[in-house]
Amino acid sequence: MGRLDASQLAAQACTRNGGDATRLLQVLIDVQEKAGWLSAELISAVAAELGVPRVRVEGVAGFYSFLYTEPVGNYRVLFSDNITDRMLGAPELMDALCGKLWVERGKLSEDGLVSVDTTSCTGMCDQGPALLVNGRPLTRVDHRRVNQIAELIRRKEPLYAWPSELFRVDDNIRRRDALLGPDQRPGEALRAALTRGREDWLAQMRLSNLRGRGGAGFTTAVKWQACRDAAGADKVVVCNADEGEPGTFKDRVLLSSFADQVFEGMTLAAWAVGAQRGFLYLRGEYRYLLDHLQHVLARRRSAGLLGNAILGETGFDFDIDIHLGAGAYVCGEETALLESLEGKRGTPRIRPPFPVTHGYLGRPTVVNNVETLAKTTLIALHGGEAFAATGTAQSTGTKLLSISGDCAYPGIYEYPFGVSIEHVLEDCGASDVQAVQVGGASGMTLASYEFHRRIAFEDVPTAGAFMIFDSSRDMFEVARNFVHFFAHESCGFCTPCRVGTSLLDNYMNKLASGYGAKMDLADIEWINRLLRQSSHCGLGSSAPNAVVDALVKFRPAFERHLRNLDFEPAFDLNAALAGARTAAGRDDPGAFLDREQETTR
Amino acid sequence: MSRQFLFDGQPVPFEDGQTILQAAHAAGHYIPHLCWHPDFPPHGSCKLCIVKVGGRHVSSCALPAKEGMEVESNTPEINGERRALLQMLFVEGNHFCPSCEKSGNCQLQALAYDLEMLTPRFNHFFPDRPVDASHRDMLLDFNRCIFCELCVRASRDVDGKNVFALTGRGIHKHLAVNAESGRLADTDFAADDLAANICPVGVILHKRVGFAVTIGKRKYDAKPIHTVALEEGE
Amino acid sequence: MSFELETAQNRDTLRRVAIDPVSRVEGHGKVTLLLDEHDEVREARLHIVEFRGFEVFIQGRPYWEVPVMVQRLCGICPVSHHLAAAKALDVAVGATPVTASAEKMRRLMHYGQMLQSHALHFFHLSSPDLLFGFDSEVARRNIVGVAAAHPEVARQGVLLRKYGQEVIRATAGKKVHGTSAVPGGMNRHLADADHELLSRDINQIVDWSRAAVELVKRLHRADPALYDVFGSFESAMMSLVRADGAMDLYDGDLRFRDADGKVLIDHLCDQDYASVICEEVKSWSYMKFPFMRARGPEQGWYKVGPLARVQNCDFIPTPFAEAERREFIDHGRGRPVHATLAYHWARMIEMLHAAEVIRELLDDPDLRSGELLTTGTRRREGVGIIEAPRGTLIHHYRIGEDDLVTMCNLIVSTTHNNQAMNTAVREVAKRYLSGRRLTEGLLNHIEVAVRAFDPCLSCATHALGQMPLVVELSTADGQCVDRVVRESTHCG
Amino acid sequence: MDNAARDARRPKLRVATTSLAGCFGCHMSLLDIDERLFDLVELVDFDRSPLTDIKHCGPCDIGLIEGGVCNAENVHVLREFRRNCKILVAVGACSVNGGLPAQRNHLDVGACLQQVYQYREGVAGAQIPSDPELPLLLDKVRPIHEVVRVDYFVPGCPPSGDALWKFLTDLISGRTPRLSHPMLHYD
Repeated sequence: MGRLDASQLAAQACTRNGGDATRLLQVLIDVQEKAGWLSAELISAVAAELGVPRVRVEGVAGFYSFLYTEPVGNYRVLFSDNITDRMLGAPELMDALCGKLWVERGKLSEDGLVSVDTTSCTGMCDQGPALLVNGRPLTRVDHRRVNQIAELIRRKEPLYAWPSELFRVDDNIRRRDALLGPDQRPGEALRAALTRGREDWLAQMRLSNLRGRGGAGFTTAVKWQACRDAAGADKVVVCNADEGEPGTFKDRVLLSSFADQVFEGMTLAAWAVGAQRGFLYLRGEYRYLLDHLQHVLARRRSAGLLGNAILGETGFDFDIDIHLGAGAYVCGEETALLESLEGKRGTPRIRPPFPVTHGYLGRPTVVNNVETLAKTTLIALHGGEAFAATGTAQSTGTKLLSISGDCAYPGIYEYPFGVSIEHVLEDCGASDVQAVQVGGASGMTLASYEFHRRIAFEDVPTAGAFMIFDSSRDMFEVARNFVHFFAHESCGFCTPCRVGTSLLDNYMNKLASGYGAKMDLADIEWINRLLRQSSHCGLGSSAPNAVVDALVKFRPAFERHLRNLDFEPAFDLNAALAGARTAAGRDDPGAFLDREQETTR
Repeated sequence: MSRQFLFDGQPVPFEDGQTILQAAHAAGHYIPHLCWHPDFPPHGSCKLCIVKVGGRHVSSCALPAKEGMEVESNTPEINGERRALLQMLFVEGNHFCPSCEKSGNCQLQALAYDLEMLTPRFNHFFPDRPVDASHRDMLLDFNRCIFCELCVRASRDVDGKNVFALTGRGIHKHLAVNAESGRLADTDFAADDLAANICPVGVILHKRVGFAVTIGKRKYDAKPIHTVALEEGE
Repeated sequence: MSFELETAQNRDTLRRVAIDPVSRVEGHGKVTLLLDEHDEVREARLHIVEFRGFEVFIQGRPYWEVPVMVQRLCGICPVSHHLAAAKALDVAVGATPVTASAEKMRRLMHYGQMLQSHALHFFHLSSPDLLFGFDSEVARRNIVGVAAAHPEVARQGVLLRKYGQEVIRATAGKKVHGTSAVPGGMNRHLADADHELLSRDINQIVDWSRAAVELVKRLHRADPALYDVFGSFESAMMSLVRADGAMDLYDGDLRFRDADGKVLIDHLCDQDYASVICEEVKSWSYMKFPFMRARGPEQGWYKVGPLARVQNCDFIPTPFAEAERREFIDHGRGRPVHATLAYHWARMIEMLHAAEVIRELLDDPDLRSGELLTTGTRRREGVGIIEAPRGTLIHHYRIGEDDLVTMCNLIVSTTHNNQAMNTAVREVAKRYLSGRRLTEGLLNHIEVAVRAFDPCLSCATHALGQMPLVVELSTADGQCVDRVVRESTHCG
Repeated sequence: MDNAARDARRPKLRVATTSLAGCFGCHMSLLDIDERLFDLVELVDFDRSPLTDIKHCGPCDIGLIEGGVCNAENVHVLREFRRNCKILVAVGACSVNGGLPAQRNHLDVGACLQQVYQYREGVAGAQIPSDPELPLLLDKVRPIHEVVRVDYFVPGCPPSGDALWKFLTDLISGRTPRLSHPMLHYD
């Protein structure tokens, strides 16, 4: 691309985004959709167009996995690398596809046609193995589909001409309760809340004792009240639809089939706190839902449910904008999400101050999870007390579980809080279960002797992931997958997380290659402790969870990988001689290092 | 009467808005730090300044002091963790102190001495980070970067130039300069910028100065960093 | 002759004997011998088995870092590398000459190193062989044995070295790997306290150095049959020489003499070394083999170091050492002295010279004041040559416009002596080992020869005694049939 | 020594030392203890080390390793030390973190060899040395703790003679060795 073209592309994208530098990430996504990748010229052009330093644009472009600062293929195939996808055969399928396309994993094919690599969980665990092709999810990959994909790519078939069946995404709702059960009419809940008046609406929220469904479980009403009471007029409501936790996909279903409830919940929040501006931050993997969501928003605007004087209430002006993410799990952390919304790198902020007083562009901001917001419609409709009647005392209402892994019926299950693990396992047709990972990579690993425990903030809290592992699974590999995930997703801001997650990843790989030693386990435990205690945000402090749990509950799975009780070298000594062996053209016995000799007394 | 908190058992007075670190330093108690600088808002990335308050680890550079807090800092537990963080910084980059011209004047090194770090302990990453020598007066040796972002902040907030920013993510995070070519020479960076003189380690260097200061006269030769920092208000 | 035993015919049929490791500095070394069925030595090689890649990774570094980096080539003579690099970079920054204060500080540092290194080599490493005999009792053959038998000799050795190290500390900032020489000059003067300390003891040091020369001469006189013959071979010689022909270990032009003492090349400017010297690579050593281009690899090799220097110069510019030099030259009766053990004699003459130079320099006020840095027209290339304790040391750099080094070529002292050491090993093997049953004492003869050159190898490993040695006798197919491991000598 | 009689009854510790990919600067620093050297040999016996002619170290109490691991031979020697020494000590920057030789780690080892032995100007008989007598290079120079378990570390390039003396006398007398300002330095 010439410089002129770059300027034009940049100018158009910036115009579409109102020349607003806080929309930098949106501009870059827009430009890349046209140009394929972000060349140095494009980055310069965008910077010039928005009037921001070029290096800032480069910094943002370099942060997100789905922004490319190197040339990419016409077809970019990314296999979802979550453990559930792997258990369904993703690695083997990826190798097969690479073989058929004559391309090395992670490298652009020589003709520039295609690249094949992995990406973090795409949220299709109930219909995996899944992949993204040019950002579009493709589910239920098997060898037949691999052949089909390879053929389509070789024929250079444009994506829109691919069979739509390939891209079918199912809701797989298996159990419905309060939220997924009855149909709601758009505006119904909002009308009910307006009728109650703002104070009573907040009172109902308090009565409901609704707690955030994103995992942390902070009481929603407290958050809203704080935002409402914060100084400053320009308040903001943000819906966190950056559902990046591996194994979680319930927000995807809500956004697909219950978008009105989600937007209505945002509007309810706006009504409570007095916000005029709303954002839905949609993870890049769910880009395919954008048109649908925009359509729902448009419909709600014309129905008077968004815009000025909503439902005729003078002064209740609120509208919602959708921002796209671009492949960064850390943006699920609310302050990182705000940074990203402002068009920056998704680095978590120092807290205090908290978003309720200093959020988006320094304004008081409420950030709520998709499910939390959708749940508020139930409170508006039926009152806080009714909501609090289900679930447990400390965890009211219902919880959506995204169930995947070794079970007969993966999909979405809505349960009142307090349901036991064994109950859920029975419902989804899981047998011979060795472990359940609740809450995703950052959650808890439960062994069979804990299956009597209950899903609730006071017992087993969860953002919604529920991955099942039967007795054939290697729990070490499960932990390794999560460790790798965190190393890939660490934003790199703070020392312990940036370095610690990569160190952990290296140790786990060392064990996986069969060269672990007891001392490695001690190091792993020490790094875990450091990550938990000194990380800047939840990503780092929860990164070791899976390893810590697995080390306690499935230690033999680790010990199986130990070669030595004492010590093993950090690297493969003999492989380290390969370069010199080739250069000198030697194959005499002295040109090799024997592993066995390393064993110390 | 001014308010106070307990720092390692000693009462430390503080004023409103002061962080734990600021108040502790003002009272003559050093807390190790790398990314914190008295002239800039807290950054909180290096985590060397962690202390324990009520059983929780917090960044003392960022947390406002509160009446009656009990802060643990100079304890074997916290210092052990700080040492481990230093070890992580050492294995992450390429820190060859013996031939580094910043030796003796380097905060990372001085802090490692202070915390009696004898080994980097972990396995080294040995990353490939080529130097940028394109600028007439300045050299960038990225091998030693610890991502404190002091240069980023100084250039943006004081010099008004935005010469630096971080790009990449995770362990691949790195410093970038404000030029399409990626070369420092093509920026408006100047040797008297604050950003050119604030690097706590040996990344941003004035060319052709090298080992101008002889051993014995360097900043941390005679006194350890906890003494120097308190004396000079750093 | 010198290549006679380099590569045997029918190598597969010969028995291999390895002396491994010989030593290790700038590479670990080992000697391998191939013997035929009559125990005749058919091949003898000194292999240098380490490669540390300095020449490669220095490229891409800023030039001002180089004098500090290159010291890590060698912990025994770091000052040589420090100064050779600084001198090469003086050329590059146009600082020729450097200021008087800078040059004198550097000279003080360099002669301090000459003193410590020569003392170390003679007293700590070689004196046990020379005082007790090559195949004397192993347990006694080390500095502790010397301390017991000749306590005053050992004490003086340790204190001579200590003084040299103190000179280095006072001039370089540290005893090992200082930082004071910078391109264009120095970063420090001599502190008053250090001046006082060094001045207090220097007369004693000169006296002990004179005694050391006497000790070597006594050894030579006691057994001329051995000292004049052992490992002797004729070869050309090279060293720096001052413009007026004086010995100068810090600076000068290159002079080559042939084996007969005839000057072959004189007043070769250091910057032009590459027009005369090139290096050969052999498959069996990581160390190259330098030779004079015009004479080819077979004829063009030469030796460096004290034996070459003392005979290559026209005079030594300090009185005691000059007197000793004359006596040494007279010993050759009109012919150059090529005896390998004469290295020790020449080395002690140089140590005395170094002590005398230090005494003169300490009186010079320039050490304690005056400009330390200068600059001039930048150049893209520079060569620095210095006479290191072990011989001529060449540092050659090219520097890009961005101040980064683009090319680095180093020819270290021990490399110049590579062929000479191999030749000495072969001479000794042929004369003392061939056809005899190998014993520890016989094998020590090979080490004694290697050690005489004071390759960085030996001074390191043998810092306090004998080099560790194992000899394995193998059949042609590599089966170990015999194994000689030296007995441990427990000290104290 | 004052307590010579008592010390004589106590069995001496056995100490072995070696240098891998180092410059021997650390051994030089050990010699910088100067006259204290004669005190040291009253306290310890030297096994494989520059003090003796032992090639393979036998059972020892303390092993001091200078230098990083750059080739196959270094690996063999290091393993031998680990097998035989109760306490293994990394002495100096190279053994602690690879030291300056590790600056080649971002380069391809084959390319390094080619550059020095094949493409350098003024080289005759250009070839990469390939004799089986020569140990092969590792792709990277490693600190010794990445190859064997290490018990103590004494950083410095080199550690000063005083630091080594302090370390050894602490160790010999049973104290946990401790180096602090100004004995602790990395350059």
